Amino acid sequence: TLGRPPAVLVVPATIAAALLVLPLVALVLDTPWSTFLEQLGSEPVLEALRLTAVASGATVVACIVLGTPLAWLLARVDFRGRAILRAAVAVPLVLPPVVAGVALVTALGRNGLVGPLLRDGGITLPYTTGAVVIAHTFVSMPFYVLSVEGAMRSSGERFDVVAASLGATRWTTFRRVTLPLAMPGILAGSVLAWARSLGEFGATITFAGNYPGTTQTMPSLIYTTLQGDPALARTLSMILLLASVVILAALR
Amino acid sequence: TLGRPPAVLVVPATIAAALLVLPLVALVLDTPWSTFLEQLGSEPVLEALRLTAVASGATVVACIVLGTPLAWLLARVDFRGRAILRAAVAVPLVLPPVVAGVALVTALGRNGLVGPLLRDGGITLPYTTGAVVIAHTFVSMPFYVLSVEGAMRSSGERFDVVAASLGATRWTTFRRVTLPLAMPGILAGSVLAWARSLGEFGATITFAGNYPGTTQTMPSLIYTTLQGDPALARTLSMILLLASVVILAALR
Amino acid sequence: MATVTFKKAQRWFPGADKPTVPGIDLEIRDGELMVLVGPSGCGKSTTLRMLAGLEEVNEGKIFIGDKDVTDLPPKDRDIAMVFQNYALYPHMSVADNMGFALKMAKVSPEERKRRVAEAAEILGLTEFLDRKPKALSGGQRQRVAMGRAIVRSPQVFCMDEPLSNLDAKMRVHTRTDIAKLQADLGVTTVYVTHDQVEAMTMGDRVAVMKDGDLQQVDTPLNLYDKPVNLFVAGFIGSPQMNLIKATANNGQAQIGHYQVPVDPTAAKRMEGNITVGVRPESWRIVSAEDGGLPVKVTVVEELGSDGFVYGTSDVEGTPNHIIVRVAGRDTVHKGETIYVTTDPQNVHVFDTDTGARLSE
Amino acid sequence: MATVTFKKAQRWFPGADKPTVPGIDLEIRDGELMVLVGPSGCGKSTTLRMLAGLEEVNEGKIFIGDKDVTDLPPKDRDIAMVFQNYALYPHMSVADNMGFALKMAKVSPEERKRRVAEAAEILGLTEFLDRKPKALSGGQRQRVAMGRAIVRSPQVFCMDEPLSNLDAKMRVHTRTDIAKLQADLGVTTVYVTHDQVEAMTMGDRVAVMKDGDLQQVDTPLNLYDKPVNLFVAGFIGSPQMNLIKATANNGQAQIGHYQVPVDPTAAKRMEGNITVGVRPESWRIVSAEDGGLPVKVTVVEELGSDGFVYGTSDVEGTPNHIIVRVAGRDTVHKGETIYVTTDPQNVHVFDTDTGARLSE
Repeated sequence: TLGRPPAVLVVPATIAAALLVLPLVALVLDTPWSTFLEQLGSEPVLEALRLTAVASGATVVACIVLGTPLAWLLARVDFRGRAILRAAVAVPLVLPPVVAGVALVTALGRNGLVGPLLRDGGITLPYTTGAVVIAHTFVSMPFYVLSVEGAMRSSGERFDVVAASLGATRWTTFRRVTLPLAMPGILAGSVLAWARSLGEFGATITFAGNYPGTTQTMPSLIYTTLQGDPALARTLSMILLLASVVILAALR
Repeated sequence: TLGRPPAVLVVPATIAAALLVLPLVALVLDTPWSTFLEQLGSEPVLEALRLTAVASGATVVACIVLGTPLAWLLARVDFRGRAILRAAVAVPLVLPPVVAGVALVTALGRNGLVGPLLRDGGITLPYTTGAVVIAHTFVSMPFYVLSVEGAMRSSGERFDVVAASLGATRWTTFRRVTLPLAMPGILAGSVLAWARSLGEFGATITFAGNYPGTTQTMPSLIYTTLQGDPALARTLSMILLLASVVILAALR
Repeated sequence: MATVTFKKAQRWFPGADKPTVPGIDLEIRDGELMVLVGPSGCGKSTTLRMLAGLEEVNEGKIFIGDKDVTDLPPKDRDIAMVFQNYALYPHMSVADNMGFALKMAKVSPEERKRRVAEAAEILGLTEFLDRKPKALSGGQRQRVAMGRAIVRSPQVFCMDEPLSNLDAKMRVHTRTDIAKLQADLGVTTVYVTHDQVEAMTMGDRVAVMKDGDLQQVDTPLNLYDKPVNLFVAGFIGSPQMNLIKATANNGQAQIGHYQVPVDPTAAKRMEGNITVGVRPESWRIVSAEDGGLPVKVTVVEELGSDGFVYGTSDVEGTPNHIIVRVAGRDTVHKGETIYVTTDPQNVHVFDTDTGARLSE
Repeated sequence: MATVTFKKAQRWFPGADKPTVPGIDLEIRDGELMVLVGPSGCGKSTTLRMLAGLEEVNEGKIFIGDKDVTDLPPKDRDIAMVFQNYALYPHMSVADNMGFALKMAKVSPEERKRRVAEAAEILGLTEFLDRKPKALSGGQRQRVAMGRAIVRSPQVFCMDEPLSNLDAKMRVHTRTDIAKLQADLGVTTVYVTHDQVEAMTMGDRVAVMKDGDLQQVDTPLNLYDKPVNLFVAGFIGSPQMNLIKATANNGQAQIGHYQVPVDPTAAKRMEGNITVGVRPESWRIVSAEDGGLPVKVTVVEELGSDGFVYGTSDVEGTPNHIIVRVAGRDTVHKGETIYVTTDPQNVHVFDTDTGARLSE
């Protein structure tokens, strides 16, 4: 009831909306729906689907197991260097994925900082599925940690303080109070990490390569397929678009 | 003063922190600092730097000009389909970049939905710098719009209501009240959009390709360089890492 | 300056199963300060927002003076709003905040400056004109919000809980300031609050609302002395009026063995289940032999200026909580039983089922 | 149950340029309800948190009974906290919230159930035991928070503004409930609030704090009747005590032409610039000839039970704001000038420079 929106705002807003929505609509319209399921049956597609599922699943598990304690530490413990660590954790959020890949090669590659150490221990990472999981975890974990840390901060220390005043140890407080209260953040963070992992392309192709069966995830396969078989590329893209819509719905 | 943090939390937190920090440290240590400036002087590097600057600058301008009105519409005007439009705007946030590229090809490519229309109008997009800007805008604008919409919502409608009750038209209210109050969100959104644009790889290489001088931005160049000249790749990565750190600092 | 008239004005939010305000009829006089008061969700803010043009009016009409404003946008209604959170523009100085309406009206800069300075003088804000709102205290911000409204010289002020962001002491202070200012300016004002003390102290008249309906529109003292129903009786006054269930029998009201003195009008009208209301300050402590209502004391609150005795009166198995205001100090102690009574003119009798007042 | 003793307990936040609490000395008796009251930032909450073990004690000691708890973690102090926002666990039922401390203490489920049921009975929460906190009203949540503390049977309750999230009516109701419960249980309680009405009505004794220092520790009525300094005089009581600048001359206190009646002790001690304090209810209205203090009436507030007259008394160029409580109705009107005086025993005389009390 404040009056009609002025055209000088409505027109550019419409252009912006069109730019964002049109490509999605085009993808939905041009997907070869009649041969959709049939196309999914081929060996390289199945392999990429399986690998994507495994890598993103392992990434989410790694985020929960390692990222939850890190989020707790950042939210609840006052230690020297906390501000710096919090900033460092956020860096991969804005770091270009290709740069993340280069950094991973530099650290864990054959001639990297700790790569020779790993090799001496019998572990070779680059161009393996393990490399895919590490690349995904590196780029996805910051989303998870910031989401969980935010949830822990917003629920506030007062719940912990009450638990302490009622006789609970710090570990009991974490299990019985902090963790259940941060559950919405943990779920949201897991979905975000999963989404980031599902779409990972730059860091993976740089650090782990693009080998069918071991490191070729869905985005890499789509990239590879687009020149030769654009219809298949659209089918595969459609699957990830659907996953994205599901993810967005889950986040609400 | 709630007691010492338990080891069962500190140990996994340390592993997580190491995983996130180590690759960054490795990159900093292994960058060939002695030849840093010299390496930047080569023609392909300068071209990629120039192209990245132009594309990300144009992207930010496009976000501000088109995204601000869209954010206002989503935050302030109650129209049918607002919830759907808001969800659609968020899709590119979680959409894998490669899929974004495929969607752009499907819509604007030579044989795409509106590609022929554009060609009849004398515009060819794929594999041009224009395509790079459109790809960057598509993936960056959601960050901008959500940031500005959030700022406009959190400042709240009450400021607009007061302006209306004091005799201001809707357009005057937008200029004199809404826009200045949303300025922190506009700045943060611009920085986010710029960061996303700077690191864009998947959508660009899929939609616009990887041609030196027209579509080869920094991430594409780094990807191309890593196999042949890893030292140069690290130097270029280092530049983007520094940009990321600057971006993070700006966001605080 | 003008009257304000609501004619069966209705607001029904889309999708709600009943109207928030089913249809309000209210006439506010020129220059009057009318307070809308009620518990949260009673529709008082919605009513104010309809007047300001911020909520659609689904049925009925609203007039400011003789002008039908029902369908006018807010900017054309010649009103000024003051909000709970003030909504001062943080990017503008105090002077620019106060002059905003004049800028919108394309008043010349000199004239604007003059009128802002004038209002700042009245409100004691002259020395703060160049500051940003965040450099002010809560009370000062409140005054800037008032100033922004005053400078417009509107026909009607619309104030939505303008004191609720202030602390208790500041609130007491500011409510007298606003009441004085409004009286001096003589601008018709509609003031919304949930606080009955503000309503009592500020309003020329007070409109008590509940569930979207007006319960009583009257002067503060009439609301206090002659509440028309149980809701108004319980809502106005703090500590609240003692409301005790009783039975009427041949013009006698009985609470257990205690016979309540009632006025003749009530004696004639009352029947069956009634509720008897007595304000805490209307009780007198009497001796056991004088046949008062027995009250077992549970807590004694000494405020310095007054004391309040809280107790229970066990009648027919249902304990009634009784509050008695006492003047002296240290006269009543926890655990004692005291006997209280009152006089017919201080007893409010209500029908328990309809809630309607039966006393004169 | 135990005493609580602060011995020069200090809290200095890292990086602050002065201590928040420089060193507090306070003895709280076994079973006593001690209220810490003061404006925000006075260090009252910090003092409570030191007792609870949530803030480090930088110097000095704190004892609960004979036990030095200065360096014990909160879980080993045998205290229970009740917070302003309750901090009920939203993922647990009311019963699990209340039984949390017993679970931590590894009390058997049967015993736990019994003790929770017992506390729920006392607090009237029996029917809500299976609900989640979000399904409760504000007042019920407050009682669950109380119950969680009670079930622990601690030596000391620490309550940090437990009523400030309730609305005005609920607050009046709940404060008598808490005071009664505390008296029945007899558990030593430290209660922090910024609201002087809560302090007056609930405390066995009240400690008034300002800038980290105790100003006065006394019973509520002593604080009201004999405030030791200007701060306490202005802080306790609402509306606040009239504090008027005056000059002392040979045992006479003058405000303009008005000679203030003062008690002999004050008459002997006072000199130079003094401040005279009179509570609003201690004024008497007299006729002009009787030589009272002239007050020009600006606002009259009729609350129904009482009235307050706000006015200014123009003396030596500086207007003093004067508040007078009047009993009758409609006796004083805006714009009139009334004359007020009082009696020596109702006059508080303070040294204007040091703030110290000079009256008896």
